Amino acid sequence: MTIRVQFWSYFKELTGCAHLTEELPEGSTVDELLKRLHARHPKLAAFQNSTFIAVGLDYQGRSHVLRAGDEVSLFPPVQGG
Amino acid sequence: MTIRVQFWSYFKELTGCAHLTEELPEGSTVDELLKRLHARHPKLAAFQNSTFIAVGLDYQGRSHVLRAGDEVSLFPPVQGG
Amino acid sequence: MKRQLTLTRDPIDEPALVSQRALTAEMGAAVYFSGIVRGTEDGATISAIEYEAFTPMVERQFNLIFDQIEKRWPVEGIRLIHRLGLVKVNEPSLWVEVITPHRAEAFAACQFLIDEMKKTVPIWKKPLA
Amino acid sequence: MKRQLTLTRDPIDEPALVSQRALTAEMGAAVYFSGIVRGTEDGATISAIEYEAFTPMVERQFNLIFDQIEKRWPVEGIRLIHRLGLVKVNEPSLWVEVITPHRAEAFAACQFLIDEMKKTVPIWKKPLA
Repeated sequence: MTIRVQFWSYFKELTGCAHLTEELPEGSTVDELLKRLHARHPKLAAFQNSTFIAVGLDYQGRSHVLRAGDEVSLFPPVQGG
Repeated sequence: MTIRVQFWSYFKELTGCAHLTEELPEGSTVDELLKRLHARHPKLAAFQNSTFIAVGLDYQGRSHVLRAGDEVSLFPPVQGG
Repeated sequence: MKRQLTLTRDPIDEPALVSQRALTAEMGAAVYFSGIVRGTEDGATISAIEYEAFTPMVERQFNLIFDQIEKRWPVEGIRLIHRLGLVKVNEPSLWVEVITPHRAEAFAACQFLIDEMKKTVPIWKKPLA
Repeated sequence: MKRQLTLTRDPIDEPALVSQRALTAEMGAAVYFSGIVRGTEDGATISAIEYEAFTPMVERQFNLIFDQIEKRWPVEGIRLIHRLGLVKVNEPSLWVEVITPHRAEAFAACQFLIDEMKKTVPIWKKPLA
């Protein structure tokens, strides 16, 4: 299945990328997606304890099961105001 | 000594008076002034547990010793805002 | 700490007051409180409130509160306006501005100011039907 | 509860917003917070902050916070404006209005809103020298 990934704030600079698409086996979790991205982007892996994850417009944990067409957003702590 | 007394808010209606002057012996306290006023104005006496007392522009307790020329203000709980 | 205290019988022009805000580059938070006359008082419908004040003591007591705020929080400036006389329903009777570096202290100081005002500042109100 | 949420690249016109306030006769308190860009960030002098947002998620997350506020406090209306893009030092990046019957709930809801925003609303800032 195809998953679209968006990076925000300085995660775009860490990965050199604003969005990408990833092909994953059906039933993959956020954690499996992250492992794949971290392997490819060690600079992103270094921030894994301060990575916020959203699927669509809602926050999700790493065990969340992805579905075809999901849009996953990865970003550092938010700083509004 | 002469003490000037001001009433505020509905204390003016209770006493029928906005201000008055009172002659008291030197060294009299706020308490002595109040006793005299309460004897004259029983409706004011009924509010003695919710009477705020200021001498000049500062709050004082009943044991405060008055001085000639002092201006004593008596009023109900404040309600600004 | 800059202090501006106004007691007035005129309506409070909040937009004009906001447009006159002055602050240094170290300040990051402005908290405003507008206290508005409500249409009921103790369950009865009213049209206005009449405010009476012992003006010099109001000034004295507000300044004592400002002294305490100045000791407790890094406030750059407070502006406070309280109306006297007749204030109609839906109009503000009180307007407060507190300017600080960060938001927590602006909220704390503004709430402290109003709480203390309601204990010590000699202003009284009379609801009008 | 009335909700008005605006994300904008234009300056926040606080006086105009205040002059557009609408409230019913049961409301007695309006609390405003203006979050202003300060001239220093982590000790360094800056000239502006650039704000980036994941806009649809910002709207979603603010509405989740508004839902919580609606359950907890008797708020009649919230208006919130957050700027995006470049905001110069001394200009507000955030403006919030909370209208309630009494002041305690207006202060509580306004602080809750900003505290929660800083945990969940996907907006990021980049200080500019």
